[in-house]
Amino acid sequence: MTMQETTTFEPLKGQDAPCRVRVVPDDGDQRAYLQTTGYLDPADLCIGRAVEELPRILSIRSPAHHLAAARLLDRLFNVEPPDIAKNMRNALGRSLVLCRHLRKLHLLLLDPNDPFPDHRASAKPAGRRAAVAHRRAETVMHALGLAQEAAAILGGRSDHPLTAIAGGVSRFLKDDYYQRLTEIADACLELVLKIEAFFREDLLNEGGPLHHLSEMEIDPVPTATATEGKIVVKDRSGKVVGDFPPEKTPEKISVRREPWSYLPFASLKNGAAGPDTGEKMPGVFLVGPLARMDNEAETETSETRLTPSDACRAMLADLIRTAERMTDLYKKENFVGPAIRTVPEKMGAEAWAALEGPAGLIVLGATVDGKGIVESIRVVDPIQINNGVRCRIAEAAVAEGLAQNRSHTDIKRRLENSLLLF
Amino acid sequence: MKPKIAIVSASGCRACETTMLDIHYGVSALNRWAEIQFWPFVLGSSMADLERIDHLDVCFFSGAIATGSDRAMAEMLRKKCDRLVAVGACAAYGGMPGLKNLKKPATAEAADRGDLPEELALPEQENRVRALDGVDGIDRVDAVVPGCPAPVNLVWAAVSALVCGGEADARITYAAARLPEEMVRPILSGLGPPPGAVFAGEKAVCATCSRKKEEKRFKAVKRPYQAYESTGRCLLEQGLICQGIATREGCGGLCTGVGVPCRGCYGKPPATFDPGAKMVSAISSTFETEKPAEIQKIADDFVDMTGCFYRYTLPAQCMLMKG
Amino acid sequence: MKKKIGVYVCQCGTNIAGTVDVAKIADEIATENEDVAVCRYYKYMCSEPGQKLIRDDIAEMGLDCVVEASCSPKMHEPTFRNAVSQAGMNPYMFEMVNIREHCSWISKNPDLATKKAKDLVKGGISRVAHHQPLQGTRKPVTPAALVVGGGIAGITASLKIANAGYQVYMIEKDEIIGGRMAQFDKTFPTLDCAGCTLTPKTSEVGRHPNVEILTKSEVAEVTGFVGNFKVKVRQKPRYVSTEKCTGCGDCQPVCPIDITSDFEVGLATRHPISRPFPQAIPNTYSILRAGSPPCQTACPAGVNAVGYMNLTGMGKYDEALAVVRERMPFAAVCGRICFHPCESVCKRGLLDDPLAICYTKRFLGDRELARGEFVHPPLKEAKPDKVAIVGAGPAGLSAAYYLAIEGYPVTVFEKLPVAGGMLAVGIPDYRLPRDILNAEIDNLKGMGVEIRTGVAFGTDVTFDSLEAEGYKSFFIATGLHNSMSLKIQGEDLEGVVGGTDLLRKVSLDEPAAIGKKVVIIGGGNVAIDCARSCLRMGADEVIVLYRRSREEMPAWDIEVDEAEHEGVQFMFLAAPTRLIGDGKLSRIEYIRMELGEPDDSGRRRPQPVEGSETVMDVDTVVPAIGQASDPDFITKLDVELERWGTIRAAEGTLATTRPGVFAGGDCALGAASFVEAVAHGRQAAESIHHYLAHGGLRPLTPSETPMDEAVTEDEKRRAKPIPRQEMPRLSEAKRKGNFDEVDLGFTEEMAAAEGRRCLSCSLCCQCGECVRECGPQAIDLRETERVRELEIGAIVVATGIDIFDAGRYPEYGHGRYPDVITNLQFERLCNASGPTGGKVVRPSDGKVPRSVVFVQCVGSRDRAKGNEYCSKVCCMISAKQLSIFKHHNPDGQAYVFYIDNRAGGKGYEEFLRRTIEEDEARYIRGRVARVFREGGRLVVRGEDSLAGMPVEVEADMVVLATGLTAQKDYTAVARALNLSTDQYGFFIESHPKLGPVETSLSGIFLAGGAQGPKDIPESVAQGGAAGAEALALFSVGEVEVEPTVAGVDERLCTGCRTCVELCAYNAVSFSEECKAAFINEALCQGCGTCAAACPVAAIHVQHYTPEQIMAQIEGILA
Amino acid sequence: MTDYEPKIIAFLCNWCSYVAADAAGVSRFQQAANVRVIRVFCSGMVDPSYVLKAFSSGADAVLVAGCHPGDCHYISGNMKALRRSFLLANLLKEMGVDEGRFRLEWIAASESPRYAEVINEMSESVRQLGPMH
Repeated sequence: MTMQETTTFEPLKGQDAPCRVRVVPDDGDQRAYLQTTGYLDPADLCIGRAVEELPRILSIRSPAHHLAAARLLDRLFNVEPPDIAKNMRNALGRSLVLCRHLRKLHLLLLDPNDPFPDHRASAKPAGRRAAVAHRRAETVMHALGLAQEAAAILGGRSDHPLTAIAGGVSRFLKDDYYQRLTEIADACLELVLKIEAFFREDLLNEGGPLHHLSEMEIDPVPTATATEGKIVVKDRSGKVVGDFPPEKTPEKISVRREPWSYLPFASLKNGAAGPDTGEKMPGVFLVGPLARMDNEAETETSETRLTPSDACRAMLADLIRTAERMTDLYKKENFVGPAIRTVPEKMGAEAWAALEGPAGLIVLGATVDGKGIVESIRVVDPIQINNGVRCRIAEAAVAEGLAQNRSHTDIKRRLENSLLLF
Repeated sequence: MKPKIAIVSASGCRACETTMLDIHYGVSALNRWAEIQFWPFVLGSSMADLERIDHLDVCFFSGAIATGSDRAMAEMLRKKCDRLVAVGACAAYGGMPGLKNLKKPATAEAADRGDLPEELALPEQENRVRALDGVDGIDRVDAVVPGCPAPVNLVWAAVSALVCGGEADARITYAAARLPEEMVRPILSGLGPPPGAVFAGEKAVCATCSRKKEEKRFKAVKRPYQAYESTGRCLLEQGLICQGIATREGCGGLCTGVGVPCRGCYGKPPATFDPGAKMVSAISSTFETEKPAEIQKIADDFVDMTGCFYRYTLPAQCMLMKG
Repeated sequence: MKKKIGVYVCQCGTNIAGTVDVAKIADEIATENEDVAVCRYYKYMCSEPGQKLIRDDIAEMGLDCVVEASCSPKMHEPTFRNAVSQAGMNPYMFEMVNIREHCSWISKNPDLATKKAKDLVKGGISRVAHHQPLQGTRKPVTPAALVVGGGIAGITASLKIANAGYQVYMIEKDEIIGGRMAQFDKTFPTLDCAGCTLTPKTSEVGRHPNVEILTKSEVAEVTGFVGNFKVKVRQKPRYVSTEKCTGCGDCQPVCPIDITSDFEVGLATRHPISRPFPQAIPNTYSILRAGSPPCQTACPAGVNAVGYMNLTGMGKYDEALAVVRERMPFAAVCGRICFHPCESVCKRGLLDDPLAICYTKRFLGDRELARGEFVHPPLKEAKPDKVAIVGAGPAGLSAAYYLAIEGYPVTVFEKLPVAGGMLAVGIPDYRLPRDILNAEIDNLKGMGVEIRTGVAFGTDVTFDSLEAEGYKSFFIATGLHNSMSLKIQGEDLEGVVGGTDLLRKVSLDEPAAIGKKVVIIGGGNVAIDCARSCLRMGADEVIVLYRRSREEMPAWDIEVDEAEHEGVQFMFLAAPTRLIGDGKLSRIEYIRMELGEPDDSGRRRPQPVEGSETVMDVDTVVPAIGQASDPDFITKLDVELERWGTIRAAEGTLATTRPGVFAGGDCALGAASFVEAVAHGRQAAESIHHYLAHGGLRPLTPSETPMDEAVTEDEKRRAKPIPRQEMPRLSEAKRKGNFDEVDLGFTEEMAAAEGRRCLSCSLCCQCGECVRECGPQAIDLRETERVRELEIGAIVVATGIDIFDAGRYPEYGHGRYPDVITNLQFERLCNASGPTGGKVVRPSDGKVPRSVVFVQCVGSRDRAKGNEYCSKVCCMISAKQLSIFKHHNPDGQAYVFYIDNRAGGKGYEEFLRRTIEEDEARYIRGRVARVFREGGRLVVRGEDSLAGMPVEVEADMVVLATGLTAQKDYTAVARALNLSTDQYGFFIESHPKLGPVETSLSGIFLAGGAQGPKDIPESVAQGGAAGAEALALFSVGEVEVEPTVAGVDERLCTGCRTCVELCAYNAVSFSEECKAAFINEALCQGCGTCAAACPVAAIHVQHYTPEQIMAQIEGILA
Repeated sequence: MTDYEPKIIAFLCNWCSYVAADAAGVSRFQQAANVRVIRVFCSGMVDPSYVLKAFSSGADAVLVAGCHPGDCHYISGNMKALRRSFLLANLLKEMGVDEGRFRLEWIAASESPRYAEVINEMSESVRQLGPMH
């Protein structure tokens, strides 16, 4: 692949928003731009709507936004949902984590040239390696199916959940669901352990097909998570440098747009996470499983480099932790109680809420007029935040690919796999 | 010879496309029935591949037409494939992205290009978000699977009807139970659905909604954040604005079953002209009072009717804002 | 599939072509849309050649549907629908576009009108493409007609229909048929007598076998549709049966009441029972009654006060007492102690003072007692079943009286040694002397009633023992003889005597130890009676303690005043708290009270004032705060009791929960009055009689509807200037120390004077004079209002006209000067059966007028008074009347102030010419400004616009030509029949030219003045036309009902039930089995309200489907 | 703006306002020629969808005319029209349709002068408002 004219890697498989990477000659050097070509601006959808509709409108950005918007409503009407409602929302959140990570892992495992091998029907021997790969994809899909069933029970449906409303949850669960939920939790834990095992031993290790993920690397960036409703920021080395309530978000996080991508970039305002290092895009920070992982420091990651395989390991760790929590949360007594909802009396004018979604930190802020109509909305979520990191990963992948003089499709595959994990 | 299919997503949240993935896993290997020629999300096939393909049998198109590239892809697919299926409310009626049209149609904001090299230019934003069905390049889609997101069973019914030629396994009977009579017979006999068929029921959501209906007497508007009986009586009769009475059924009363009012993601029933007008007509006719002052008070409690009645169908079915 | 459409545009002569370029539209339409097979225009499409064009095109080209652009569909849609159906096309494949009334006639701008017309035609074309062939359903027609109104128009219509052999029901509001024409003397222009032309017709209707006349009735409600109407008719009673009455007229002179006669337009009076004129149909008499008078409605026993007061006024005391005794057996007792609610509502009270109804009743009772007789209706033949009455109080005795008359052997059991109950032991002699009471009780014994005193029910006799003795039914009337306890400390001390016990002891002359200083607790009549009795028993100081203030005292004011005169002291806002004394009462402690919020009974609740206790020496304390029943007796009866311990007795029938046992009076009502107890006695007697004769409970008959309370002008005129008589009373001095009666009673002259003061506001006072006088016994004063339901095929509305109220022109002096009359009054003057027997004389002094001035257009052609139309007939009426006047006194001079002489009928102008030439009437063209009296004669000042100067004419009599207006009650008829009226109240015809007798409702027709002012020939013509319309319906025998009703598409209906609540005809219901709405086609009127509300558009009204209307909108705006 | 002729759709109830319209024509009351009449059997039959259809098909204003309360030939059809008019007016306002473009009037069969006056006054006020879109 030559250096002179621009090359495009388009379309990139498995990305949430439609995006492409354009590599442009920049006086002898190459510059790779990760461009998002289509973007749904939440302001278009939410401004003018009744505020209690936010959970169902924002759920199309990601299922977790549904829970974040419900918490926003609780703040707006300042009501505290009863415990069992909190449990049901947490339970739904857990299953959404599983759904999101397993979907990413499944896309990772898809065989580029034969994504849907049909071993049962075709007579010819598929070869041991293909069969093994298919069985692994099968287990991931099996786990994903179970997680989706749990999300459907708790949230009405797995993709755009419905049940989280102002002050709690919209209805009790039917009796036979409790027993089913406990079954799902146990099965998921068992599957997730199996998945983590074969990822660690067969795929990410030295000879594994996904080993290439550890070859490209970028220098670490500060991270942020939402813990107990506050936003905690850690610097590159993983030390907590500060936390602030969601209301302070506009002062701490700025959102700006670049001409070459419709997707805005969220970045920490200077000084928020250590001195400005003068990179191209200041204040880039990271949310998601990686951000959550540091504070437990279970797996060994070199804090000097940040590679997609670290992200993959973080995701697997996240899966295991969530599955364990599910086994003790999915019990009947957590979901049975007198009331599933405290009815709000009066309505405030403005509210902010933060939630740690599967993909990372989600911050929502909204102002409302007298009749309960949304006047303005501020959404800061992983899609915007990780945009900066994803641009750097794309540059690293292209640079490494060109350096090792790989073919176009090879670079494209690595690019897709690495972007998938952030 | 297996039919060649394409699965594509324009501007939207891709939930309908992941449903196709779930079908593959849940039902049986998709490529036993079809040869997937063009699926950017999973196969990474590019626009160049699309130009090379000369003929496709079926294309499952989801997402609304909001940017120039969406429109280009839609027009090319229309030319190349026999049957274009709009999957999900975005493709069928414009979906939630269509709410953007409520604002004054902003001229496509020219990104401040500055020194940007020409090849980094982004596809133009359309001045109005349009549904696939009825955009000027494409006169009529051949089939529609409504819903936001399109439910697995109806998507599977569409796939098995259009792709599997009726030999699919027993799952079709489950989906067929929800489809109207005229559609199921040709599907089962392998002819495929009649042109312009909508893979959903013909009645409104109330037909399959599990809640108890007593008498429609509308006393005052109740907002969903206020207290209401989450099981048992019909939500509209409790004063909540539930669009179930004027929305096509197919979901089986999923939202009302869970205790939240329906927001009309399956689009208007077949015989009506405009969902908003029908909601206004049905609810206001059953107002309890006949004194003008009291009627005015009740009517003023209805907030953001355009955003609520046309939430998923503004570009296609809101006759006054369609433009 | 493409439809072949034929488009036809009509020029309608110049009506359309004048402004709309029809040719341009025709060829533009032909070229522009391809599914128009042929597009023609023609001068008169509705003409035969025009329709032939359409029929030929359909035949030759096989058109699917036709669009006709011409006049209003309301005019010619039926014509063109027939044309297309003759050519074999379904009539509903036709669409009519109105380009005349809506385009050509309303605009002066040709191209705008043409543009609009073309748009409407395009709309029609795109609508007709969606039309479906429809077939109406055929329903049978009930061959019976209803004619509302008995005037000349109604009579003609009825005769036309009846002579064709169909049944006719004629409804007339008044007592006779004939309407306005019956009041006329002569009719113009032929001067033949109105009576002679009308009476043959009315008598023909009267005896026509197919016509049933319902007088004094009005339409209450009409349901159903053409050919299948259900009509509810409310008929007020005539009181005189039309079969028996021979019309002899003996009853009229004896009737004591005189009221102004509407028929004579206020010039003469009539008796409530009367017949307007000899040839009236129905030829029998009828009684006019305004309803139950206020006094009779207020009286619990329903005594006919108006009746017996008028009889007393005539000096017929025996008949008066008979009327009283119908509802009140003990006149003398009632006259003394009743609380007379009748006097507080008496209408005379609104003028000066109410009648002394109570005292007059006492006079009647005393007069009979003085003669020692006891007149009662003859006892009916004896009946075997014995009846036991427990308690000889007013309720028991009145039940005994009425049962005795029915012929039942009655035995009254009384625990006390004396009969009379509270009358004997509760009311002291100074109010009700013992001898009067005993006399009335002895009268009962005279009727065979056995009264056993000293027999306690429950101990000496019981239900079982009496049943064994053959008693079949029981009446419990034990009253309330125990006094309520104060529930305070020291109530059992010696010297504390219950209120009722004290009065009983006094009445039975038992020793009642009354000290020097007595304190009575309570504010009711019992407390006052105790106070006044103690004074008479030698107490020096009697103090009445009452916890509220004077206004709230339940006792009657006259009683409280008398007590004050006799020296009783009152201590208000005070209540006893403790009675102090060891064994014997010595002191009483009471506390000050203050009035707080009103309790649910409306009286302000007293609260004690802290620390205001005061103590007072006292010898005797008499608690009289309420009466209670004897607890152990009541519980042993094992009948269900009310909360306060009174017996539960059903409303009206007084039946208790034990079959055959009835209860009434205080023991069922709680502490109530004497007259209520008597009323209960009578009701119990009727129930027992019905129970013994038929078993079970008697049906309750509805009471007569009360009349309204406002005083009318007529009543004011009838009020004779007699002041209310004062009751003579014993002076205070003579009252001391004895129980002689205080009120001394009315003399005969005073009673008669009171009798003559009655206004007889209910018109007929049911005094019974006419009943006694009537030979064939045709009069039944008990008749009540009835509602009849009729099955009707066609309805003719001929309710006629009313006369403009000349009082709205005060400047003309009608009502102020007696000689200013309206032309209808003049007509009565000339009429032989009128008030003056046909002599035209001045109403003021009866002299023959020399000069008469006619004033035209009074209440017509006058926008200021709201009647802009011309009443058509008054010019000719005045001309006719002035010629009659000239016949009566040839040397008289007639003047007519007119604006334009309207003489449009046949022979009218010639007649008018003759009045001017032969009768030398001076016609002055101009309006009259004022009519005033000057020097004994009336002066009419007006202007003579031809001479251009004002003119004054002296006149002996002024006749105002008042215009014709709609009936005053037109809204009631319009609402009952669902007809629309114009702003004056005349009913709107379906089309002024083509459908003067039809209305927009098929099956309902108009005739005569109801549709607008007109003269007799026109009314008769319209009557005939309406009759013909009805006959057309009956001869066809069935009627095609429009198919434009609603239908539900089960495939789409979701069962959300939005439509079920909306239908005013509840034609929509939700059927559980097929889970969808169901519309009952017979009930559905096709209004489309449910179709518009259906959220899934599953309901369509045939021929008005959403698809069609949407297409029409699109077509118009394309 | 002078040659702008607004297009007004009028739904007239067959028993009252249509009769008034005919009577206005018969008595030659001069009226603006902008109003296109559609005859319906009752003002209760006018579905708000027809009003929206009229506006979306190019009408500049819509008039619904029915009988006075209490005079409705179908007892309470006009009351339903009254109930719908308030909510429909709010919906139209939200969609940017100016206030005066949708009107509900009671016109009795006998009030033909009032019918002409309503038509003229409405045409004039819509002419001021200008074209719909």
